Amino acid sequence: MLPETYKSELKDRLQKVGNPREMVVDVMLEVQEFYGWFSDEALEQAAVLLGMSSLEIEELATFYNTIYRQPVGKFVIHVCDSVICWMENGYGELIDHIGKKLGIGMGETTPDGLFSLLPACCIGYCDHAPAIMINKTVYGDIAPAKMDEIIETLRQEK
Amino acid sequence: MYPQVLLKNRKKDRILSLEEYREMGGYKALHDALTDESFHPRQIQELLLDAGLLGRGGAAFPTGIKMKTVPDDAPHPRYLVCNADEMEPGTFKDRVLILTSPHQLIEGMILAAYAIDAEIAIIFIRREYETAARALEQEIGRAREAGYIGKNLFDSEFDCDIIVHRSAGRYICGEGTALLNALEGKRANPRKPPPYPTVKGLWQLPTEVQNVETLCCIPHVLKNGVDWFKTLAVSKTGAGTKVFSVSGKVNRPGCYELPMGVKLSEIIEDYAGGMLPGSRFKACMPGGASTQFLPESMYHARMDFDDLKNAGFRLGTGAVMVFDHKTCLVEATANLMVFFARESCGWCTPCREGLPYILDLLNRIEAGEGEVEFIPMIRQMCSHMNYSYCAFAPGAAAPVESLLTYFEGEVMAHIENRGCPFKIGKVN
Amino acid sequence: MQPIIVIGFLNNMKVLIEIAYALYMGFYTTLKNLFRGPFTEEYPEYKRPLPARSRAQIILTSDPDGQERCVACYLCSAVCPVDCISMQAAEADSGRRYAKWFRINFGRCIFCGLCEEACPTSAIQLTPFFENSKRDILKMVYEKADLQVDHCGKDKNYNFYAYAGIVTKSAGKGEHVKEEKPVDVRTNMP
Amino acid sequence: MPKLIIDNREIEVPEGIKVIEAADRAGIYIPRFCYYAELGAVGACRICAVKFVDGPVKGIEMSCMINAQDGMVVSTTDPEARDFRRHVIEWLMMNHPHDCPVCDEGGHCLLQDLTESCDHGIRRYKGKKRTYVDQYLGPLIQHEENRCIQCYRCSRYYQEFAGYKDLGVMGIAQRIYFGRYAAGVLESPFSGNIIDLCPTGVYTDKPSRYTGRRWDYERVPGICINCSLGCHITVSARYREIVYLEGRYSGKVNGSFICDRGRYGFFYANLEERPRQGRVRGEDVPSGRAITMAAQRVKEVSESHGAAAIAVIGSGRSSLETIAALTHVCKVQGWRGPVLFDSRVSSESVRTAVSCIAQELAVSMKEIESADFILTVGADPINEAPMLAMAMRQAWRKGAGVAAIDCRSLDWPFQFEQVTAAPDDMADFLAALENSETTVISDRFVAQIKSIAAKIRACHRPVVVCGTEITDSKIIYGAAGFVKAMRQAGQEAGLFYTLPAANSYGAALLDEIGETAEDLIERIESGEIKALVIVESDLWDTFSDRQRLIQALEQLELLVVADFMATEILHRADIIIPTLSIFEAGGIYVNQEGRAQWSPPAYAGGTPIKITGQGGHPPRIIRPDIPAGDISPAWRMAWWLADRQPPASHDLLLDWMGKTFPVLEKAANFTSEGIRLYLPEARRKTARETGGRKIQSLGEYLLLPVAAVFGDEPMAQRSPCLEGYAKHPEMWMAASDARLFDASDGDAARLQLPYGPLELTLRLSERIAPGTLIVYRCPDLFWQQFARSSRFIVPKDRIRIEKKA
Repeated sequence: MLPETYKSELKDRLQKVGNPREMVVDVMLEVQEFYGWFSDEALEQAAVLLGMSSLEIEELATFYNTIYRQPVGKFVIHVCDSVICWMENGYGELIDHIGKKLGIGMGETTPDGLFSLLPACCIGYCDHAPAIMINKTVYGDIAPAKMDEIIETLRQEK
Repeated sequence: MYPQVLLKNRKKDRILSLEEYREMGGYKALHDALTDESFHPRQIQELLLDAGLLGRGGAAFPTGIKMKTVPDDAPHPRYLVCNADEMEPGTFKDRVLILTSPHQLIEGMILAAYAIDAEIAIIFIRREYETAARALEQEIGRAREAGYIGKNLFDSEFDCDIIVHRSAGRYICGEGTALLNALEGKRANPRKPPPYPTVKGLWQLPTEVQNVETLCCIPHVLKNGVDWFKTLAVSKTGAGTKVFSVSGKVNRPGCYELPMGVKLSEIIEDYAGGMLPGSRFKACMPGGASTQFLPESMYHARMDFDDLKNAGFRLGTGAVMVFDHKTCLVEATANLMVFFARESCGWCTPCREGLPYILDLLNRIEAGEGEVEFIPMIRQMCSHMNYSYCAFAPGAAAPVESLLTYFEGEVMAHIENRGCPFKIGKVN
Repeated sequence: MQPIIVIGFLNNMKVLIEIAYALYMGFYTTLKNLFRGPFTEEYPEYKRPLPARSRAQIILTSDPDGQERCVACYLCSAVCPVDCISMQAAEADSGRRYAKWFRINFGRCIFCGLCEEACPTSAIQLTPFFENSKRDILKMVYEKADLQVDHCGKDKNYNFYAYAGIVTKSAGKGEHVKEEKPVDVRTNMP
Repeated sequence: MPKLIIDNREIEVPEGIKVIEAADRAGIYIPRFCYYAELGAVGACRICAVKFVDGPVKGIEMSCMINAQDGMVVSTTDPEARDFRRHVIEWLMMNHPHDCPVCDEGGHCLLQDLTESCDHGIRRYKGKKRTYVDQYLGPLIQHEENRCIQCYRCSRYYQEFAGYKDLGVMGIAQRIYFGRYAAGVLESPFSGNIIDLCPTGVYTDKPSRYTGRRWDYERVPGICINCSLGCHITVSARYREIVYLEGRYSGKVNGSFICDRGRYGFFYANLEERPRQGRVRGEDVPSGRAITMAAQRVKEVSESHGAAAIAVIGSGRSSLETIAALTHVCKVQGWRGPVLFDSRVSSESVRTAVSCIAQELAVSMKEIESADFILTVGADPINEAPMLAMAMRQAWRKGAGVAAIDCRSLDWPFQFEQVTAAPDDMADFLAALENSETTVISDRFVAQIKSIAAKIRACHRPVVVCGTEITDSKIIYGAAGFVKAMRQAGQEAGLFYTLPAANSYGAALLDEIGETAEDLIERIESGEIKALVIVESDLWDTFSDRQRLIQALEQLELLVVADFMATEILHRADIIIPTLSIFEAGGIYVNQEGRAQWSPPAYAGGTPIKITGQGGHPPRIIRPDIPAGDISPAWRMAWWLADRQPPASHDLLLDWMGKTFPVLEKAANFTSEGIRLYLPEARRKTARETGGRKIQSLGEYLLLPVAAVFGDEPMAQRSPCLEGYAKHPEMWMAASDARLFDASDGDAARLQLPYGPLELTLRLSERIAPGTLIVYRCPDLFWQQFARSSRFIVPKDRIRIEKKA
């Protein structure tokens, strides 16, 4: 359940905007932040908060790609697979390496619930290709060694 | 070295602070425009039109004309939306611009808002640019404190507030009308004009959508004048500078502010450090994934909206993606199609179903299952993409069409060899 | 001799030869058969094998896996020029559509074969069996049980439900020939 | 008026219509999937591409997105346009499953037709097909998402047009999925329209699943009789039963759509329990014989007790022909009746409404869509006349305001403002709105009423919708007065009543006596009436005092019941005469607007093959007739009952009706839009104070049984597929009243009524008028222990609340 403080704070914000729909993406992202992913419960809570039907939220949640309607790990690794990163030398090996390092394939989550691996379209760091984004942080010029380092640091962080 | 305007005083790893921005003449244009009583907001529109400022988001529509389409008697509130949903593969100039000088964008936005008398300005930014979004929020706060944002700016009757809206991520949200639907909390399907957003946009109110780079240009045009802006360009019809985001097989990928109309060879050789060792130039996309491949014959082409258009290409966003002789363009195009096929909003048939169809054919060619009749099939389908709902599908078809036009030999080689020549060792 | 006369003579000769040949052939055939035994086939003692594609008695065949092939789509009854086919479709517990009852009135059937042509599942087929006459007209009305056979008939391979994409007990969504796994709208994949 | 040329044909069309519609008007069909006249154009499917050869627009464009303009030259057959359309179909067919033989849409599938007509014959795509998992959407609609071509018609209709939020579009790109958030019954009572809308077989009709193909059906354009609106439908029959109803376009009544009650309310016509032969004292006889026997018995009673000892009861669910025949027969024979209304209040209300409405005041349902303000008084469209709510929603979408004066907790698919008023106060509220005379109403409402009055005054085309169920004739008369006053003030005001049954209007037109079943029962009790003939009336269900009815029936010497449904009272009859349903006999029904519409017979009648064959194949018998094919329509029976000869044909009957009843003068010449029938000035009533006893004190509650969209209407109630849709016995109470009982939502309420207790679940709402108890009629509720449409006062001490566990 969402904390009451959040609910009341949100109600205040909603009252300020003309139409609660304006806030729908923000609310989805915030509720997702709280639950870790946009679970059915999160969705239904968001629907109640915004006064929309569950389906109306689902229509949007399944549209956007950073709303996770399926469980994800604590760190979601978005690996850019658009043309510039893909064209980098050693891109294929890098992807294989990440998969092996984490022991999962694209779209999967590690059993410890720490990492999820998802492909992403160009994340706008083509000058540092290949680039990845973990949660909201972007890492550029990724090579297998650097990737290992990042993963290890995050493991420590958890 | 060409004069730097937008990226002038670019600091390494940090943004230009409000003070620094002010020192270099920032917010002067805004101050002058709002305090000079003889200066009418409409004059901004005229100035931008005279300066020949074209939309830098890819469509190259004259900014002044777009502003003029907001009717004088249009209802309020009016909106100005800054499109920072930069998701085109290869494009990252908006990120660099925001992270160089957020105040330049803020000033440009307030001026653009003033020109159409808009009270609410929204920055629609993609989620991957969280750093940029935070920087903007912080600097908007500072600008508000400094009195550049808010009510009765410079004691005029003009109010303007800026809001940062984070997208939850989809390429189509960068399409001007789809962006409006996204802001309204609807599925981001594009809208079909008429009515144009400048007449009935966000919440059916007049809304002007402009690209980050376009907005950044506005203060400079106002400050330094129309003629100065025109002389920045080195081509006949171009005006101003262009921020090129160079990526791919070059030594120094990155953002370079160069005059409109600079030669492609110059960008690659003089600024991006030339091709990678052992690589030869084969092709280049001049403006992101939705533009045509420039073949080697265009290596010395002038990078200007009109020049490229006359040659049958599009400058787009100025995202120069360089491909070398070792890259299989069929596979690269298939990679682009994967992107377009999964980012289609699913609204109209050619885009939703036609792009996966073309992708399937490309994949088959790449995998060695290609047939000669695939080529006319792809050509015909690509030409039909022009009749889709928005500009997404024609953009997606552009690289494929140019692949078949300029690199038909490479495609045929795939078909004849029943496989990718790069993989089965027929090239190198 | 003048050339014209020569041609006339030759032409006449040709006619004469033709006449003589015709006479010879006629007598030859008669003479040839004069001493041969009777050629009548003793029907019904002897039944001449008919080509497999002869159009007579209609059957309802089975799928290669032995299940009922007819999906009661009503196409045969629609195409039938004499309206001799009637049926009622229904849904079986297995999820398959089948004919609850299926009737062909052979009193009316003209064995034109259009039903077979129209059948999208190869269920209804015409067979060479033609000995179908009854004294009682109502006995010419065949019900489903009279029409069903436990083999595939002429089409040994086709199994409609392997392609249709319909959920039945034997296959779910995405488990048929040339089908992707069902779409998951909630997937995290882009 | 722009003039344009489409395929060499010049056509002049009104300003502002799209090229695709202009082509329709010229008789040129341009392919379409997403475009649907009533949903408008969105340009999603791209199949309507045509070439603009000359004029203001050039090149290939979507004909649904371009307005027809002067000087356009359009070619639909241009090779480039055709090639593009062929590609669109190819793209749509990439993933379409190969299941046409088992798809119910096959045979009337738009996708099938356009695939053929757009020249896509051979599959070139070599990839795999996309599949989807389907959802359970309730007992009415079958979902098969594999077949979807993403035209967005269903979600646009469901959310935008109908205003419900539980079906929509999910996913993106090739993952687009149309369905619900979670599997479950669709919430909208207008959900069935997505079956008609879907251009292919994603949504198909579940009750008629696999029943047959369109080409095998006997199809006629019919009229729906499940409420008083008279929506246009297409009726499909096969093997002597009705299999399927769908919406039929009407530019005056319903547009393209119908409600689920109408769509699925026809199953009474197929039921095995339907009377299919006559029955005399428990013995089956041919139906003609039953009529002769009944005529003979009636004659005997007439001889021994006089003609006035015979009474006839009819109802608003009979056709105008039947009501006219009964009226005529009673008149010439000297019998009593026909009594066409059950209770005095309902008779009074309906007759007042019919007397108030006039051609210049009446608005059609389609016209409501262009109203700019709608005021409802004691009307609950969604439950009483569902499609009216759809029409009101369209008006609201175009910006019209909606206000309701009602005592119920109204739940409509659009925004409206409710003035919560007890039935006794509604007339005062209406007067206050009209005259700005607010002294008669409670201070609490003055501001609200004033603001609504101001809004109505500012409008050009306001419409007043007035119910006849919980209102009395004063309110009904007041509504007409208000409309007249507005018209005098220069507004184009319209008046719209909702009536209880499909032909209540027709009944009121012909009913000059105004007697009710209540009056008749009194006469039976006094011994005045000895024989009763009930024709197509559900007296058992509709008469409010069942104990009294049973006793009265026992006093009769003869009870003849003629009906096409196995009503409860049918089983108590001495003689049963089967009659034909509207689908077999056809009939004229006059809707609430005064529009008399003819619904032709869909099939010849007779016992369905499903019954004669007991589910299996039809019996193999050669017989010259149809089983149970000898039943005659009720109007014929009426004449035979009086031992007279009816008009020989339906045409002659219409002639006769026109000559015999001045009010039906126009009946002989029907048009497809129907004819408008109104009472002549001479027969109009003036207002008079009626209605039940007013609530005296705080200790009394007014109990009102009211209509429910499902489970109430006698015919639709018999549809097995709608069983789950009926409400459970509930009693709605004002939240403020509930505090007096210390009751909360969901508690069990027990009402001690004269003949026993009534158990109900208590529901609370702020919008129920204090002092009012609302009970939605439903099959599980034996509400006949209190009065229908009439006022029933329950003292406070008769209400007991038990807390829920």
